[in-house]
Amino acid sequence: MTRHEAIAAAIAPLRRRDGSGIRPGTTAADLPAAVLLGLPVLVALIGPLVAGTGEPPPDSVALPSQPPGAGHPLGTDVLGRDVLSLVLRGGSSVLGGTLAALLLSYAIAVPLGLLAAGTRRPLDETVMRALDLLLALPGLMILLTLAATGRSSSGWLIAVTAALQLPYVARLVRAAALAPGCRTVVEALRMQGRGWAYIHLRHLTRELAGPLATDAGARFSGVLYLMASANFLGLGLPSSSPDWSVLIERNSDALFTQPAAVLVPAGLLMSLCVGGNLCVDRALARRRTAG
Amino acid sequence: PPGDGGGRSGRFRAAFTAGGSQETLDPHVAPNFVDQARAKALFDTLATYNDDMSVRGRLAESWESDASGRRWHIRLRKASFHDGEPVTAKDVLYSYRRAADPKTGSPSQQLLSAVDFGKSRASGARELTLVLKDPDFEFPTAFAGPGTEIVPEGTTSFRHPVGSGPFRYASFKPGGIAHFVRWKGHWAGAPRISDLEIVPVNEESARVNALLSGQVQYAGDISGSFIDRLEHADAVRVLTSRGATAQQLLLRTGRAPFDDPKLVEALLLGVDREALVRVALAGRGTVGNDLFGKGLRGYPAELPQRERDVERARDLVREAGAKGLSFTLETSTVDASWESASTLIARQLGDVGLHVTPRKRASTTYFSEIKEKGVAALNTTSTLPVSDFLQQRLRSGVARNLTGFDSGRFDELMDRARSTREEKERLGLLHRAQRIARDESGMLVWGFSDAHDGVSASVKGLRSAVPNSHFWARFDDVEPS
Amino acid sequence: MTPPAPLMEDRRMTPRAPLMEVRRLSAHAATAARPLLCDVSLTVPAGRVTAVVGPSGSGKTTLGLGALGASRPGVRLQGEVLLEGEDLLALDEPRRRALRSGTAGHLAQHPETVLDPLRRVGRALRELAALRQGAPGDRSESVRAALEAAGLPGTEMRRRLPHQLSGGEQQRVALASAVVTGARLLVLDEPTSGLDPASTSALMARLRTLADGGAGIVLLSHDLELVRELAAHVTVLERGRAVEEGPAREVLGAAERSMHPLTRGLLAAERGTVGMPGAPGTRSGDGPAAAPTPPGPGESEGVAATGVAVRRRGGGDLLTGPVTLSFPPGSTTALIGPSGSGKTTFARLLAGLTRATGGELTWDGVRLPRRVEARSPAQRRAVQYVHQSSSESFEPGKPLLGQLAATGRLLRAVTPAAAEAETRLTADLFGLDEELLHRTPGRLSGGQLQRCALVRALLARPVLLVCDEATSALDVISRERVLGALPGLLAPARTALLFISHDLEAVRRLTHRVAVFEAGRCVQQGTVADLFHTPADGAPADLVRAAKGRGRAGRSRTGSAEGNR
Amino acid sequence: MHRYVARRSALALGQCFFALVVVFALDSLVPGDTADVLQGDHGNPQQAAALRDRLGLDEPAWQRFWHWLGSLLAGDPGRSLVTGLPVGDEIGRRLAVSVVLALPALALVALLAPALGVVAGLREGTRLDRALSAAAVLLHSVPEFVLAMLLIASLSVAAGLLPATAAGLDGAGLLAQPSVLVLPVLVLTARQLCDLARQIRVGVAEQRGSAPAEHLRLLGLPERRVVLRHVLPNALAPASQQFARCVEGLLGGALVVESLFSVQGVGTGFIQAVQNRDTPQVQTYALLFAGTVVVVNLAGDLVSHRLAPSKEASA
Ligand SMILES: Nc1ncnc2c1ncn2[C@@H]1O[C@H](COP(=O)(O)OP(=O)(O)OP(=O)(O)O)[C@@H](O)[C@H]1O
Ligand SMILES: Nc1ncnc2c1ncn2[C@@H]1O[C@H](COP(=O)(O)OP(=O)(O)OP(=O)(O)O)[C@@H](O)[C@H]1O
Ligand SMILES: [Mg+2]
Ligand SMILES: [Mg+2]
Repeated sequence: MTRHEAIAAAIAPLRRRDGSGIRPGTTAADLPAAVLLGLPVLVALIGPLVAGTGEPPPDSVALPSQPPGAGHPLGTDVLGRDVLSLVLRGGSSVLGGTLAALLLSYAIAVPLGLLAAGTRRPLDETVMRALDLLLALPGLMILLTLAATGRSSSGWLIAVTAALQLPYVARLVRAAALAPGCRTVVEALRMQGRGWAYIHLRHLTRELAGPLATDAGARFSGVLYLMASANFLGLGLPSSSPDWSVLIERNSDALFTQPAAVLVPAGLLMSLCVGGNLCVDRALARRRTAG
Repeated sequence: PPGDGGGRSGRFRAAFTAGGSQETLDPHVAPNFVDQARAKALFDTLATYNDDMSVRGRLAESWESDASGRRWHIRLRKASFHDGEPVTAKDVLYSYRRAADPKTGSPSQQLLSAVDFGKSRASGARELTLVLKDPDFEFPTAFAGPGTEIVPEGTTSFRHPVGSGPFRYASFKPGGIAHFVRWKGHWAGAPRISDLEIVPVNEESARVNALLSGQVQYAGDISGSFIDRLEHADAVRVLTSRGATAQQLLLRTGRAPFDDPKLVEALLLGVDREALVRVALAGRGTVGNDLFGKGLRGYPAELPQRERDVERARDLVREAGAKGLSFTLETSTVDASWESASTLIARQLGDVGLHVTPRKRASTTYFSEIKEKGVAALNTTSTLPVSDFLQQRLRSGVARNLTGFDSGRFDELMDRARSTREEKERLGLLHRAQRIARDESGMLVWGFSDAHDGVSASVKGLRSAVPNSHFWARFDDVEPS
Repeated sequence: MTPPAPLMEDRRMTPRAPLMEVRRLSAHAATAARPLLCDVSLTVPAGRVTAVVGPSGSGKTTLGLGALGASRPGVRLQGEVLLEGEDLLALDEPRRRALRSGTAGHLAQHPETVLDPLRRVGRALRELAALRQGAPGDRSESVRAALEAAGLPGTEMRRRLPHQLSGGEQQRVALASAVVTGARLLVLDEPTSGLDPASTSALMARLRTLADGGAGIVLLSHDLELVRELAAHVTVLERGRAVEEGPAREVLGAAERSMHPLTRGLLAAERGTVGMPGAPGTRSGDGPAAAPTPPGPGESEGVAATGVAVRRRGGGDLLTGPVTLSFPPGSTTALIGPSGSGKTTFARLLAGLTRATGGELTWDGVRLPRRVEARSPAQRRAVQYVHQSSSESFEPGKPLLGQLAATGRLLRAVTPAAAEAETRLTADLFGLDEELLHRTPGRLSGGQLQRCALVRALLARPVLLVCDEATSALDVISRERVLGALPGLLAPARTALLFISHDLEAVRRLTHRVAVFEAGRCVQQGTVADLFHTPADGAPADLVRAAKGRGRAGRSRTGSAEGNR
Repeated sequence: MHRYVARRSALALGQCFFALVVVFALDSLVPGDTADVLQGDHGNPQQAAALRDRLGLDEPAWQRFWHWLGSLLAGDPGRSLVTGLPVGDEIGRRLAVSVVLALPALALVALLAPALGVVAGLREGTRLDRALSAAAVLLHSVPEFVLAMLLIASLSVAAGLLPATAAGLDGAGLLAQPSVLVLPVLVLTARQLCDLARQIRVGVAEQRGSAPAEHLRLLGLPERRVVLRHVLPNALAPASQQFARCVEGLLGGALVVESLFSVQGVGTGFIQAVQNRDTPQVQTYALLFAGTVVVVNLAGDLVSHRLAPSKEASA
């Protein structure tokens, strides 16, 4: 009915006053964001090639938490390992693990949220209330139970971390998809015989790109540190792993005596988050002006 | 405001970890440091431990045994409780009986259960005789054990506890601050500070920050990297007691694969104790020689240090047919150094052809879990008298023998030692028993870690001491500045 | 009326000072080869209606926005726009807005998109009223007056959210929001496109009163009747150029007297004698559509609705019904009725977009699922619906050709190439250049998009085609083309047509049978001729009267226009 | 509406019950029990047996659960296995602390997030927006402990301006000494604030160019009013859900902050209860969290229901 058209107005392709909008296309303003994003990714990808992936021999172990000095440009960590080589080797697992957990949660939560935002009220209630249940369970409890019952592989950790994100993402998707879900264009596509997958996954996810991308940017660091602290409970990666987030957690007590062991990996992760988010912002803004 | 309540007002605040505490002022249920510190302030014991864990009198003026080592005669000094009543022999009997009752849950229950209370008598207001079930010339160590504090006869509630210690109860909320005030009538003289507050602060970094910012004057139990930070701070002093905690690797000798003595020996030779001390303890500790109680009375200091021998260890592994054997090493966050220790041990044993995977268990239930599960586990023991330790941890069949060590020769030597009156001879027997344990018990003591407490630089009167010993948390000696 | 009395006097005293003047305004889009507007000038004196007419896509909307110093994204303006002597284009945005504030009002071509979906009508209007009126009492009064001026009397509307309004009601609420500020300059883009004849006449009268009260009105419309009735001056636009201008009665007086072929074309189209050469499928003559041949043996019975009704969730009825209507193959049915009578609701119900709460839909006697998601591709193909706000029914950012051709591919399994060829052909019948089809929806005018939506639905070769106000955004020439081409396009598949419209002329020409809705009920059903000769009491009678009234007004236009000035 | 609320409330009870069952099941999957915890590395089998007997741990698990549930329905959540004190008192004390901490944080988030989100969203793409966004993301991605430690080291330890911890203070104590709250509230706010502000920012950026906004501008409404009356409400509708997340996050998830500042709140309380295997406490906390989540979500749903038009007009 007409309400669909009216709601459409709220989310309608967004018009911008002439001249006030930013210019589309790549500009110099993109550069810092790209550098911030690129640096950690580069370290993660190329680092292992430079540093080699093997563990250093045990007799090369130095005193723990030593400040930068000869032989150790970034000092040593609490296990007496060279921070530089750890940092070079520890990027891929953190990126891989976090991305895997994020992707998994989005892969499940987005369709669930869209399903809930669909026209079937009972389905909506069932999905959302079931996810609420997940929300009501203390995540820590689940992690502890996993650790205590020996299900401590990375796979489990990724699965549980992803599961813990589900309700949040699904709610966001549902809320954002509710209004566009009854847009005139969606109705027109339905009538045109477009399938569920096309309408939801292509059209609506495009509509949802803004809130979702923003959410993913923020969620990235949340998942990162959740997984790191789970590592600490004995889940997922061993605490001796060079993984950046594990390094941060592991060396947290030495923040003041050997700051490099915390701040270098944390800096790389922060640079990744900031760079990633800024790039997302730019991309969204560009899409808006172009649309 | 920060720094408020420093020594000037005579108030002293001490921060301790309190996680898992039962939050009661019952001194007989005192498993944690914070409980012990509170008990030490409110109550007295018959005796305390010197730094080497020898016993010295406190409420007990003197004690002696008959020739059999079964009957112990004790004389109390003149002292009174906070309510003015004198401390009597009856109070001692009541307290000991209570602590010996398994329902109470005292850490010294085992020690005191040696007493036959049916036969023990008070022979005067300040004299009593304890009759033991078996002869034991090392029994006086029980007088200083934690959880043996003397409470007035008939005490069942500790809501407003009455003790004979240097401080009186003022207020306490479970989980909150325990506030005690100086008791002028203490037999050793009144404490110099007027108020003592014991503050629970679980997170180590919070304790350090509270100390650095002057919110507290004392922060107990500080480990690892925070020491470095405190050592560089001007306003703070670190009290370090050397070698306070024995760091062990326990191997289940009763279970495969460690039922093969060759493999046990291979491990003893395969571990690099020095590297462990250097890295896992950050050099803050001393190398262990697979025996408990370095530097304590009864420790066989003359034994040569065991060194790493990778070649020999590898051969032994091969002989035991265990090349490439993998097993898990139980570990936890109970001790700050275990994380690194387990990683390092795994790597060191990798060199001798064993594949070790550390497996982390929940800290609170760790000890009960390793009783049942696993073949190799890390463990710590804080300072105790050597004979108590041997008696409680290594005799065959005792509850806390976690390695399954079962040696008739060892048990016999221990029995002979306990019933030997002559101290030198007794210690000689203990030495012999320990030699056996060192090779066969499956307990690999790789090091002794230092214990650290932080105090404000302005605080005088506190010295470093191992937990359980007399001078540890002795806040009645603190001088107001 | 809205403008306060003293102002009225002011304006009356200086009738010659133009309220607004557009001088040599050009508009360029980076993506378009030729300018959207080229050196167009326009003078809007106070107290007069100045009209701009022209075929769909000629630049009316662009000019209307430009007259307020605004433009759509991607469009640059050049020239001068003087509002009360100040050049809007030379000012920065806040100053421009300050100047417009309380002075200018705008009615967008697609009013449904400009209403804030979260705010109730009354509150939204009150806020705009505050631009002029300080005291809360005065604001309420302005809101009341504005709603009344827009033809929505009573307080009931104020509590509604925009999505609870019908298309025509939205149109009128948007109009109210344009006049509630007490604006002296009104730019009205197709103000009558969603209105029934009765409302149109009422609106005409009210606009006249507004103009008399001193307001300057820019009327962008394809409704020549309306323009003749109201405007003193008219500009004819073609492809962004002003091809003719002058007093309305002269320019739009008689085809013979007009200077420019376009104007002549417009006038001819209005009279139904199309002179557009080479437009295939055009059908002249103004007689009513022929009765459909009854379904032959073995032929399908088509789609039918039996006793359908729609109840609102919170209670209350949208479609009081129950409505029973059947659409045999080849039949043409018109659905008319005053704005808000439930036409769109019924149409959406057929399409499965609004769920019926009672009754049944059948196709060839087989039940049709109530929700479009539950329908099979064949069932979806069977009933096609063209939205009332068809311009919103396209995916932004994707070229139209692909979007339109998808229907053929998806519903009839035609190869992509064939589907595109078919699309081009049909589009061409409706006067849409192939070049337009390669653009994205944001770059087309309202009328162009409306025709695209119709093309898309037709490509399905449906059993029943439901057109909700499918010609409302079209100028007379385009409308003529569409009306002419439609029967030919429906014939091959013997598609039944349900034509919802306020344009009784189109209804008469296109359809054979008519159903009249009033307040959610079907109050009369019968042939078009029956309706015109013996309308039932109530809505049917009103409609017929209004239509005839307008016709008369049109015929005596010269006199009335002169009488006004 | 009333029917909806009634139905959701009934569902909420079911959800809480389900959460309790799952938490209990998880709890019983974990090896060891309170007796093990209390004994630590000392104690012996006799003591353990005596303790289990006293705590009633020798009863089968499900029986304990039903007993607990029964007494809960009678209004008594039981006694802590570890301290022997009434669970209600203990959790109530900690809840008071958490609320004292969470309310100012919530207020800050509620005020600052829209402000920052609007400022950045309206100036999307400008240097100011980029700076604000970068700062927000940076704050969000700094590990909380690093932020807290740096703040403490600079503001408390070095400058002596603010207390470093809230050691030993209960709810009333915190209120009496508000300076203690400053740092924990700051750290707590930082993360949630960034989350919410960024969501509002996209909303605003999308809405400020929407057709209704443009229409209001054409009618000459000043930008301030366009933003306040149109852009903000439309951008906030989705953010109301995010705000609900915030409340949960502040009440339960403030773990790191609570332990770093030694705040005796429900976050650390819950962890301790779980670690101590203190079943009655764990269950009561689970009920508290589940209840909070359910209520906050219900509130969030009702608010967005009010703010945004309903999904379907017809049934
Ligand atoms: N969600 C809703 N809530 C309340 N009333 C509604 C809702 N949707 C539509 N209406 C009302 O239902 C009636 C029928 O609307 P409908 O759109 O079917 O009218 P219409 O005949 O198509 O009118 P128009 O010619 O103006 O398009 C109108 O009065 C409208 O205000
Ligand atoms: N961004 C753009 N890029 C290219 N062409 C555009 C753009 N915007 C509009 N146009 C074209 O400009 C022309 C004028 O559009 P406008 O909307 O002003 O027409 P109109 O006269 O209002 O038509 P209608 O009566 O159909 O509403 C149309 O042909 C349209 O396709
Ligand atoms: Mg137009
Ligand atoms: Mg309609």
